[in-house]
Amino acid sequence: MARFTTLSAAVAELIRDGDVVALEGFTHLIPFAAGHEIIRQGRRDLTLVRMTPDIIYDQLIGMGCARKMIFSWAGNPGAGSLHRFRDAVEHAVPHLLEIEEHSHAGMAARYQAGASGLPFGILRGYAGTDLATITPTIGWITCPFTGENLAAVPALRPDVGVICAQQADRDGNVMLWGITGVQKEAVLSSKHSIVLVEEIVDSFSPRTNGVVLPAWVVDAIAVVPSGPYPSYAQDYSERASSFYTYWEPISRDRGAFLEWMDQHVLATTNHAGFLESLDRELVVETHG
Amino acid sequence: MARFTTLSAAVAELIRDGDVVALEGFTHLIPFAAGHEIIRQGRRDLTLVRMTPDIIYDQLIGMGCARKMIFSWAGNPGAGSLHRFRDAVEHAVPHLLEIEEHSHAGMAARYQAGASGLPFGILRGYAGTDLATITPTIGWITCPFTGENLAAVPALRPDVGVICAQQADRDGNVMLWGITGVQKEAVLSSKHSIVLVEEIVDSFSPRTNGVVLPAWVVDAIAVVPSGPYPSYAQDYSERASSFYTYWEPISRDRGAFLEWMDQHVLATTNHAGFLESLDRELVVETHG
Amino acid sequence: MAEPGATSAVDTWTSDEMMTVAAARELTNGTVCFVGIGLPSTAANLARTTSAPDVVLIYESGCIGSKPDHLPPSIGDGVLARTADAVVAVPEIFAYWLQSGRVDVGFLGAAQVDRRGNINTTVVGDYHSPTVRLPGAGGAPEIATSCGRVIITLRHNPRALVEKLDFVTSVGHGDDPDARRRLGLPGAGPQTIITDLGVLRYDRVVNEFVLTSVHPGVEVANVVQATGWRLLVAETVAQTVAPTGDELSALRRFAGS
Amino acid sequence: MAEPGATSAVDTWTSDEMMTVAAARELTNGTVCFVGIGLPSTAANLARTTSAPDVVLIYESGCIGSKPDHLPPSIGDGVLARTADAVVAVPEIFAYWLQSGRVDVGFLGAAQVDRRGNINTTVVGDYHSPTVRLPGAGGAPEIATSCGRVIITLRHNPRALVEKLDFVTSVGHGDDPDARRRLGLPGAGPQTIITDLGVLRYDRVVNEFVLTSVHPGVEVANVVQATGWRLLVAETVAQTVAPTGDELSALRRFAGS
Repeated sequence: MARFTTLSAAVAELIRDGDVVALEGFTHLIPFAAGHEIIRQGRRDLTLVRMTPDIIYDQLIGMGCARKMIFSWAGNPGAGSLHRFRDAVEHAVPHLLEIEEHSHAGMAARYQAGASGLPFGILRGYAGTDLATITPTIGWITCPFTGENLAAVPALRPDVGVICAQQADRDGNVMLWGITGVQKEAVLSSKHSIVLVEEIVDSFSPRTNGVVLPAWVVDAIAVVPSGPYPSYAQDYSERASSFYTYWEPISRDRGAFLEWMDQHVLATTNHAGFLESLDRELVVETHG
Repeated sequence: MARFTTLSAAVAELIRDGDVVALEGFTHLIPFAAGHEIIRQGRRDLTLVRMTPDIIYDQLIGMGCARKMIFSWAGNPGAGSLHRFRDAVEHAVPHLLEIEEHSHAGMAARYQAGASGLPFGILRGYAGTDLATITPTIGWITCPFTGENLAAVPALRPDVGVICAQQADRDGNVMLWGITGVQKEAVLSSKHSIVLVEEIVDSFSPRTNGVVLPAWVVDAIAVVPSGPYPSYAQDYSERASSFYTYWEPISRDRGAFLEWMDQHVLATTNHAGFLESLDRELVVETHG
Repeated sequence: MAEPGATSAVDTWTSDEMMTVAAARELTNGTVCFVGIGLPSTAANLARTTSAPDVVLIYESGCIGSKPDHLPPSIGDGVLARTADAVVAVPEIFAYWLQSGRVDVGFLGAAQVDRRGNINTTVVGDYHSPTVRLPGAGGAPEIATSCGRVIITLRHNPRALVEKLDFVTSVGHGDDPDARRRLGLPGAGPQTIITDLGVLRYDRVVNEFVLTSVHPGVEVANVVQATGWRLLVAETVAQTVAPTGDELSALRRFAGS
Repeated sequence: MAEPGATSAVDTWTSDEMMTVAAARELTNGTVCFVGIGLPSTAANLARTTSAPDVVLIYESGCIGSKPDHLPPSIGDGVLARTADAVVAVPEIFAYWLQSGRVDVGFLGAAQVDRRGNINTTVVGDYHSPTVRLPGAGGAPEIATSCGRVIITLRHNPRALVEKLDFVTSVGHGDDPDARRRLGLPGAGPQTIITDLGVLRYDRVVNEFVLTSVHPGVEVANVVQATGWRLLVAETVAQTVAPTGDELSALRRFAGS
């Protein structure tokens, strides 16, 4: 049953060294603030799961929090590479990062299987690719009715799923809308879940693609305005695209990266402090 | 691409003798008017697919339109049996009805597989039941990762899917909301689709559990106010529960059934005529 | 079992009301409950409006956390969607909410039940030439598979509680105490059968349902006689607490409005 | 290819603009198109705002029928959801919309492509010790599997159009004309490669991509030299019609706004 708490308390309580953690979000509603808090609390040996790891996973990797990443597309969307991820995979800096990679369709099927309590999911994919060779979590299965050969992928069951949503109500029900990605599946497949919301409201309004997660499938809710920054929360903020390009040269240089993380993440105590530490023009146009 | 037409023209064009037809609806938004039109046009040898066949399927069976039914729960919800269905199965009246029965979870998985372009779906179910013995479309599959044995069911791919929705916009996009059952899957798994709507609107509003089907996955749209009667369209009408109890003694007696069908369906030319033919108190409280 | 409260019992109630009240008392606060049509829906809503306000009702029509103010005649009435915390598609309710193991209690009715809680809702007589064709499986097989535990409710007579089912629609405990594990059924299966005469509870050691409680005015012998198999009776058979005035007025207000 | 219209070409445009315009011309009205980030999104929206107003754009973020009024920098910007006919969850977009075979055209970029339209977006060098780690598969393998046909766009140079891929992320035509059937890939696979130098089309008989068109100012020899395999050249190589003024102004307005 959902409890209202602070992000810092939720991370301290629910995320442990060595956990499998999915901070999900598909461009929209990415839980940046939660990633920063994990870095502040110095978690180690995490297995990071996400379809589209972007800057926040790059930061977690660069700061040495991750042992392994399970993913399908790792990039800085519209801006370039994840340089800290590349440094880990290409040069084992700061240390070796184990990777397990799939396609988007495969990852989506894995989350669906996890949310459905099934041991695996099926899809038409991977046939003829080298992914099927290098990823041990790709298997094959034959349709008992048609004989067609299909790909099978094991369920994802993270220890903790972390998402952002726009709203919670006072009973702890959570609502998100717009592009909702695999966030419902990330929560329902995980053993525990943390939800960051923009605000608490008395009641929800109907919304396009509105997804409500009842309070009893959520563990912790933290009110973190602009928690997705530089990602966004539809009807609350816009995506800070300029941050993604701003980040490119910083992340490219490990020294610049570490200095930036020291100044903006480690030296701040929470997300409000992080936002204040940034140059105003990076934030104000998109996140008020 | 959706064309606006009449229900009668849509049935004449898209539904043929011998077709596999799914008129879906889960208590809410049941396409009664479409079933009546199929009866008026005298279709034969249909395979009727539906999770919850109710009065309208009973009427199609009693009028001799069906060769086979694929289903998971056949009853008059809250009121009793489907007597025409029972007469067909117990006494081959008006003729033998072939049946293929599943559980709800199995039918849902079959529709999902159809909508997903997969040959089969999987679920944890059927193990130890006699359903697995008498239904040839239940198979078994072993998880390649855990060795768990799961049930497999073949995809449903009806020739025609028929649903009711609340609204279409002028471009032929369709919106339904509230309890939406497996209607999205029924349309997306079928080769062709017919949608009955309450009205055409300039634009859609966000709704709780709002489902929009883009115009290009729909074949025909017919405006049929109260098309689901005695079922309902949320925010347009209420379920006419009294009709379901009123129907019980009529359907019990084959003579009374045929007389009623003659008077209210065959002797009327469309759904408006059908509604007018009924005693006013059956209709007016729930469907204005 | 929830405390029936301090209000004194009233004299006049039907055996169906007793059955509903007894079923409602099985639900404690916070229980997530998969609710079928008819008595289960009435019992779950009675619990919600009396002893267990935070019970969560899930309907197979896709409504999660419905809080209807009157008894809906079907599992898909508008009031269930309008009062729900969330409404989802039917494939989702079975995959993400039931099969996932998120539901604590499933309520099932039955045309026939056997001593191991296996259920028939498909046919009376031979499948291919039935005496009575019943509605069929609906959600029951997977409710019996995946819920934490199952409560069965039905009217007590020898044609309903039978020595041998005509058809196994939903599995209770199969033929032996190990059957569920062997078949890969994750839930604990049926634990309680509540009838209009009394309450039977599953005893794993003997692998069958045992009479543990009779409703007021019912003798143990009545129940044994109304059962189609040689019913085992607990050493001490309790008398079910009669419906309290609070329970009855809530039930009647809810069902009548 | 859509008619470029009667407006006369203008003199100054970049080779990337030519590539985008050529890609946009591949889309006819009503085409359902699965759109990736970057050039594909630009090209599809250019088509939508010029020659093919009824092209349907599907983004893997779950947006169906988006009609953005400016070029979104990512595939998940708010403008895509706000202007969509429908927004669905990501598992649904891959299962119900892509895998189901409902998409006519998939656009793919590539770090490396070979003569049979197989694509690498995973690594340069050895997988376990890569020279360059690329973003990975994303939606590409199943776009290549299930779309009616695939259009590949990339900048033309010998490190991109290669004799042998370092890694097969997405299958084009495998090793032989029968590979797709044998692997169970229902779509027709890549039919067109559009680069900043010209257009290559898949020829089933020779089972490889053949140069069929060069962009204005490009010689066939330039293209052959910029290709990492021995490029086959069609008997008659057309010259791509230069971007029209209408196309360029729409492209610049859209990308710049």
